Amino acid sequence: MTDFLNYLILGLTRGSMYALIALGYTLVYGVLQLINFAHSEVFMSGAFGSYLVVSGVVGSHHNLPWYATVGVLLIGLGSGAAVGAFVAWALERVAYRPLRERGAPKLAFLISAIGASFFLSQLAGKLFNRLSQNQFPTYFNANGAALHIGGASVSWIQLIVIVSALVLMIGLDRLVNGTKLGSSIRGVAEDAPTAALMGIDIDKTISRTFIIGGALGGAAGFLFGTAFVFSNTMGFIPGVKAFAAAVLGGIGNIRGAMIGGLLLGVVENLVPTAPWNGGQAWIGIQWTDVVAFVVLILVLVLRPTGILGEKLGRAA
Amino acid sequence: MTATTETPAVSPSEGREIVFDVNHITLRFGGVTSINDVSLRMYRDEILAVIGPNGAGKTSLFNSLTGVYTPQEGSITLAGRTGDAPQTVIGKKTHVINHMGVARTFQNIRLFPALTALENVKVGIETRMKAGPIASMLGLPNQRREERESTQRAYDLLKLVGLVNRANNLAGSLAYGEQRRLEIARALGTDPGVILLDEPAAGTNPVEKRDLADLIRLINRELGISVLLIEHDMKLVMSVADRLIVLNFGSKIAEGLPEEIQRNPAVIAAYLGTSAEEAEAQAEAQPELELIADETEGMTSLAESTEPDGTSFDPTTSTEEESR
Amino acid sequence: MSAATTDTPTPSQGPTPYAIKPPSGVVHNPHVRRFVACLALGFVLALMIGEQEGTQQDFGLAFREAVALPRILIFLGIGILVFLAITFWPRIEHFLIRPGIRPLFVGLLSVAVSQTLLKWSDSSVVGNGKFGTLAGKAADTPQLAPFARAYFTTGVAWAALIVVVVVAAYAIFTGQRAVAWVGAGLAVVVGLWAFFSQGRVVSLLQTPDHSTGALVALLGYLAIAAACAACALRRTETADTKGFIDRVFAWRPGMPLAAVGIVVGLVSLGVATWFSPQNEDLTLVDTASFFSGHGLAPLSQAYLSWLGYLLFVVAAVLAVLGCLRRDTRIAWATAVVGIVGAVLTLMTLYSTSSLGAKSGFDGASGAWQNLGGGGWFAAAAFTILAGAGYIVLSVAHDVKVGKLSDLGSDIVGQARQVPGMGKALVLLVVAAALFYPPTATEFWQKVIVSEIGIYVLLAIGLNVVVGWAGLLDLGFIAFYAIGSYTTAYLVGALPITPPEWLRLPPLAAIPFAIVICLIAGVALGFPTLRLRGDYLAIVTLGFGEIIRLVAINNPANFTNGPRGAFGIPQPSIHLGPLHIDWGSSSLQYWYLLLVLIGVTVLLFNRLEQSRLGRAWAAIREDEVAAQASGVNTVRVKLLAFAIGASTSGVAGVFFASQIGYINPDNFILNNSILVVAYVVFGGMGSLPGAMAGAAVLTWLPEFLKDQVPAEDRQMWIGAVILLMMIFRPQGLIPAKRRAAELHGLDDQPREETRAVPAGEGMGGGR
Amino acid sequence: MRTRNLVSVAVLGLAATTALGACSNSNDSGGLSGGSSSGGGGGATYTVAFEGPLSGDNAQLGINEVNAAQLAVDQANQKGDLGFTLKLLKADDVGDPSKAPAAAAQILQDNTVMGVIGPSFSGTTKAVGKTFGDAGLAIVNPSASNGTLQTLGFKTWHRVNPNDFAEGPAAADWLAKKAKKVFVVDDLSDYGSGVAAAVIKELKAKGVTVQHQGVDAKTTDYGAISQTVKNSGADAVFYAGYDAQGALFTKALTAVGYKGIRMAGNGVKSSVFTEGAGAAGNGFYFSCGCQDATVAPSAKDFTAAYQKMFNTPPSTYSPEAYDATNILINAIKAAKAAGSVTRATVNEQVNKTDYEGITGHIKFGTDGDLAKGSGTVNLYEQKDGKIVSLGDITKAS
Repeated sequence: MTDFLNYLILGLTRGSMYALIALGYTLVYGVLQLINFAHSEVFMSGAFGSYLVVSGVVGSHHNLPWYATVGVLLIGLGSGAAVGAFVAWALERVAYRPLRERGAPKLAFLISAIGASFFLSQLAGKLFNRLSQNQFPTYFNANGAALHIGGASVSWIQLIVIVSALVLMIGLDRLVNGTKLGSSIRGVAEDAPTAALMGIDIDKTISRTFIIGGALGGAAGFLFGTAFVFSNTMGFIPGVKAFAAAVLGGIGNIRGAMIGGLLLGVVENLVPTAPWNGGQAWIGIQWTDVVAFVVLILVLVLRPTGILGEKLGRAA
Repeated sequence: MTATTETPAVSPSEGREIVFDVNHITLRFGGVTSINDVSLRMYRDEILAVIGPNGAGKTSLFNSLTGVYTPQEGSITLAGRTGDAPQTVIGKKTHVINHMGVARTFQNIRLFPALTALENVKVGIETRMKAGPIASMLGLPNQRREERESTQRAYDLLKLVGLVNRANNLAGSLAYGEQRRLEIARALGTDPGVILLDEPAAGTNPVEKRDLADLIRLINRELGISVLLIEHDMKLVMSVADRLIVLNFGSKIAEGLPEEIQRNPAVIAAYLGTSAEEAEAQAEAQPELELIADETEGMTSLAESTEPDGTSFDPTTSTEEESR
Repeated sequence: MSAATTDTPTPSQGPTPYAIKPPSGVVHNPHVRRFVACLALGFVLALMIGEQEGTQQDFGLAFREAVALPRILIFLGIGILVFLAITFWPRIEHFLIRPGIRPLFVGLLSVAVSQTLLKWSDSSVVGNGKFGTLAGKAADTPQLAPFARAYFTTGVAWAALIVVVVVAAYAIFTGQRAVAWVGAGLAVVVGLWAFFSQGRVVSLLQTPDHSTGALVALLGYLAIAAACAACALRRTETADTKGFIDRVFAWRPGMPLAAVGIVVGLVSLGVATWFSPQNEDLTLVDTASFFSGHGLAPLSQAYLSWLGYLLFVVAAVLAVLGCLRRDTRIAWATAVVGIVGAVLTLMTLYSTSSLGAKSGFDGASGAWQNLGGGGWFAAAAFTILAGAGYIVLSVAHDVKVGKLSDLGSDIVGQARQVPGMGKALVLLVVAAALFYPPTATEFWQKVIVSEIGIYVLLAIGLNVVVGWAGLLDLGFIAFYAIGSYTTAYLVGALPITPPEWLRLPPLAAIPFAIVICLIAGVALGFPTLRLRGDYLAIVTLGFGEIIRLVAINNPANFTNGPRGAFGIPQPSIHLGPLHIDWGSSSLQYWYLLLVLIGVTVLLFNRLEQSRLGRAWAAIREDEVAAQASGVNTVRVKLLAFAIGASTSGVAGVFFASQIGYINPDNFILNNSILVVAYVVFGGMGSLPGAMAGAAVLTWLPEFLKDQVPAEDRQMWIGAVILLMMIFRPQGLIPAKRRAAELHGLDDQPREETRAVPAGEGMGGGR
Repeated sequence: MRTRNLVSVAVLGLAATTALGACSNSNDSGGLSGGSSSGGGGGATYTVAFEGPLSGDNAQLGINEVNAAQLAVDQANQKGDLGFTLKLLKADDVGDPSKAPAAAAQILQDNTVMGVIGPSFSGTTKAVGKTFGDAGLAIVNPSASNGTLQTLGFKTWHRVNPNDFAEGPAAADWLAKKAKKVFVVDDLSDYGSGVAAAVIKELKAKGVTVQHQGVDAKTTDYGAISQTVKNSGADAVFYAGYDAQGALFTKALTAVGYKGIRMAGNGVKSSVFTEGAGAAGNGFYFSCGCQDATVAPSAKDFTAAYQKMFNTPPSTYSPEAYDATNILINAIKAAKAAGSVTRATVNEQVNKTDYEGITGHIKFGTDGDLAKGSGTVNLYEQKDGKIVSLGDITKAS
């Protein structure tokens, strides 16, 4: 049981990050019906941006008192979100809007995004470095146990990741379902031409959707960098996984992305390790990605539009 | 007017071959019932029109007949071409039903806009052909023969619908009425025993409507294809249909000869009494009818002037070209 | 800039959802926006250009260097220049539509590129081989002829370019014909000056040279000369390049090809190197005297001394005559003489090189070795001349069957509809594919085989799935892997070896790979075909990853895990009297690959025109309508998957046996994504487009190797892809069926179709 | 229309910038040297080539190596006693076997190249070993460690680093003394799986219970594997992979509170590991068939020179690449002394190498691998953020 909880917590941590990134994919998909392949680089730039800001503001002190740690987290999340939002906004302006104005075929958007993705990730590598591991200074004892649940311990960083992700996701849900901006996003997602006739500014709504998705991705970048390491190529794998998570939940569906992300994280950690199997590994961690993709394919074969179906903002 | 004189009897007992036999079908989407316990029979060689206000379930009925939707209850059997044994339609895929002899057009035109008009028709024709990818890649003789045949037949069909001079234009670049006709040609290409036309006159002008009526009769009388028609334009319906079925809110409310339907109180209620919008639409449609009557004379010569287009086409040219 | 988006919401104006709003307020002032955008452009350029400087210690060093004060101003200045150019475009524009302006621009760009980016020498003495380096050294070399030294003196080359361009531009802008003639003469002189200066350097260095810099410079100057000529001979005051091209191609179909053939032939017979072992650089004349009396086969000796010239002259005269008089008999003769000439050239090349090696002339190393470009150019020239004859014949045939009503009268303003132009381009590409690689350096030969060629084949396969059937496949490389591993298994390079009776040579693995990939394609396709576009994308992506991960995780010790399969033999053919063994020479593989690509293209071209091709287009355009028209969408989609997959499998067989060693790293997700990018970049659904896209994007990183820091290449490629999609989303060579889709169907001119359905729909026109 | 104009303007701008850049091209002095470049006259130029990943995901490893090679070449030129000019040609293969042939062709077409340092990986070596062999060009691997390379019949192949079968079993023997149950984790790479296989084989031979799983090298989340290692109750864990991932792994192991012995091979022993792992890396053991580059006197000079030249300390496989380069340089010198410098004579001289390098004493066996017994495998441990040598692993307690 303890083992099971341990893996579950690991899975939830990973899944929270997938979910945060997946939201970016799903939001953009909702309004444009396009896979924003460059979203992984939004995530990456969030990590770099927050590092620059945090290390600039706080410096490389170690083991700060708790109130300063909270400050660092807020600054990091905020700056990551800001940088992510800016990059996503710029991305929409440069890589999407001109194509939209030309009525380009759908695949052209995908390729444009792939081009932008190469460009951004390598530009970051050129400007900063191409090391596979950059680390945030150890501002606090991230791996110290924060609380214990039934014999399993949750470390501070896990707690922070899960809680921040939850807060951000709840915030997003409120934003989309409870504000004017949210209703215009939903309007565009449902039926853009009609929304335009109702006086919703399509361009602006799309821009803002990118900004919101980018902010979440950037914040996830900060969390990822704090929990693990960051580099100019860090976006690719989490990006693919988050995309898978978004599709798993039903792309274009916000709650679907959250559920898909968490589910994928948990499945990845539980299935290969099989903690219910009495400590006897079932297939081994090298099969993690295979498990993830097989689950994805099975779900899609059984439910071709994902777990929750694909309407933005629709609960189920 | 000659159409009405040949009106078939309504009674099924007369032993006419049944094309579609629909028994008590019900189709639901979530909580919404789109078709509610509808039964109908369609006979060989007749022009049967399905009318009803918007949202009455007409297109859903078409989609159920062609396998796009599967009704939750009831049965549908089909004898597509003359002499076919009746087979169930429920659970069959759209293309299988098409192969059983059912062709259709769509309410909102669904052509392949990036293919030429000729290619659009050929897509329909070629689903009846056999040459596989390997034969195509190697250009085997039977494939070349099929290709020639399909081109020839496509030109013939385009000629039938008056689009020969548009053969090599992209379908998407055709005018609205031309697209409607091209869709019919594509449907005819699949060699159907019955053709389902979903509002073929929507968005067309009076002249085109008249041509369309002629075309529908031609398809029915000359090609011997049964026609199932959804149409809002009452004048068109009344002039071509042998028999009418009226749907409202997913249920059949009337069935009979055109003149019977025109007098049917339930139908009048459905059209005029159920909603103010429908009544308005009716009222607006009225002056249009008069307009048509007025202009018909003058338009005739213009319409006829477009006819000879087909004659300028030289079939030998196309076949040689296609054989290359 | 972000203020621009947070302005007060304005109600949408048009009925179209994505309409662009008219500007309002200061931040919406188009000039302000454009200015900021241009400054941003300059800023990004500043970040992109420069050395890789990031270090582990100093995180932001490169960034600070990039935006350091004097430097950033230059780039911001560029941004401002761009802004000014756009803003004042209407004033400049009417100068820029004058006759000759485009060739002038092309010429200027070519010379500038040749003197900045391209190599002028392959000798290791010249460092990176670029113009600047070469010039620096050449100017200090007293042995060099004075005229050559003068050209390489610092600044002279650039000054000469500027003078030529200024004269030409002056002539074009003012329209003075006399000045234009002066400019043309000047351009030719300077071009030849550059070309022969470099020639002197090459003969001084005595190493074989494959550099293209001087040639490109010469072509650039010739373009400038043509610009001046166009200005001097102009009949209107506005340029009509397209009309000009149409007129040239329509005047006498085949004539442009004949002209190209003659130019290539003259270069080959006159100045190019025919035999260059270690220290020699022999032209055709030299080669003839070099081998005379050494027992060369008589036919080859005759070719070297007189027959070659004779054949060329005959072929050239026949080609010109045939084109001029549109005479099918002369055209037949041209084709025959051209082919005979090409074959004789190849025979001569073989006998000279093998005799040279046998006699050990100056370290000559073997048959087909030590040949300069000359012989290959000659072969290309003969082929092209034969092609001119073929064009005449094919156009005549088209006229006979009524496809073209009359020669030259079918010009409707679109270059591709000019009779014979498409075929002429195809012929040029074929000639280049056949005869360019032998003249390239070993490195480029290898790149052509193991990068460009293989990815062209993969792109052809993926084009079926993505371009024709409209199914987004992000796991395409999986089939490549399956093809490779099938080969590895069948030749016994995996831990689990096949039974003895199944053990096969690599090329015999092709049918097995095709079948297994067909099955894999169907296996992937079947459960997933219900899925729509983007779902299909992630499922195929997952499939690709699963295949790779399974190869890594090595179940049942089948794949040998990450260590891969080593020792896959090189291909060989032993069929009756035919014995071919592929060794380590890239060229051999290139011709094998060319056969594979050629066959695939021919077959697929037919397929696109067949009922299956139309069915694919139908399901891509509207699946429901396709079903209602009786198209069995499942079958058609499965066929697309299977046919695409088997092409990929063939590429896999070739790859495995060419490289001899495979491991799972060859089959990463990134490669799948890249192939999709190649196809879309080239033009989705267009066979030539997909090939061109793959060729350009695989060539580009190798070219960029010498231009930018190696690690930045992917960044530049990303930028190129991005720009391409922004400015030309339909790709390099768009498919006709797709192009229509993109431009918006309502924009299509409602031109009345010609009485006879000419050239458009069917046949080889597209 | 407007956008098309914009493109042309942008292109013009780009062309102008490149032109500007090119005007300032370096004009290094010295004219074109006439005459043949082969044949070994005084003042001739010879080139050693480096083939490895200089871009892409594995670029760091290639840069570590090419820097060392550059240092060796520069030092040789500065000494002034060569009698020829030495150049370094860098060929980038991105670490990808499918790109290695092109890189090899780039090297082969330059006929001043007399030897190759690299390719950096076993995979790339397998892809081009035969090509170089057929051309008679000597190759000296600084980091390809696959234990089967020497058996593949590459005619001109050499290697200065110990292979998996030398390092792995030594580590396994040491572990077998300490632990009854060992968990082996590899990074699913060519290198990692090779090392893991060698270690597992030896451990099993010693009767140790072994569990084995893999984690993709691109993963950053080592939570699950660490939890699994802890749950398995293994006394020791051996990581077969590279430094950056090793650092992440050890941090994750510390986070879940794993207390057993942690060990890895040569691929992990580097400053990247110590910096990445920080305090979590303390107590981590390494087996390495190399001398301690920070302790050995010759290596100290190298470290200082490297630090000075590249502003960063030498890292994984830098010392090996430095030795490999020097072996080639010495071979060219010897060939020149013996009369003629050709690819064949240089290869002969490389075969005869007997060289005291900074990574140890280097002598090649007939198969091109390090001669048996010429390398000792040492044990290292990270203590207080520094890697210190504990001496010969066979004798270490």
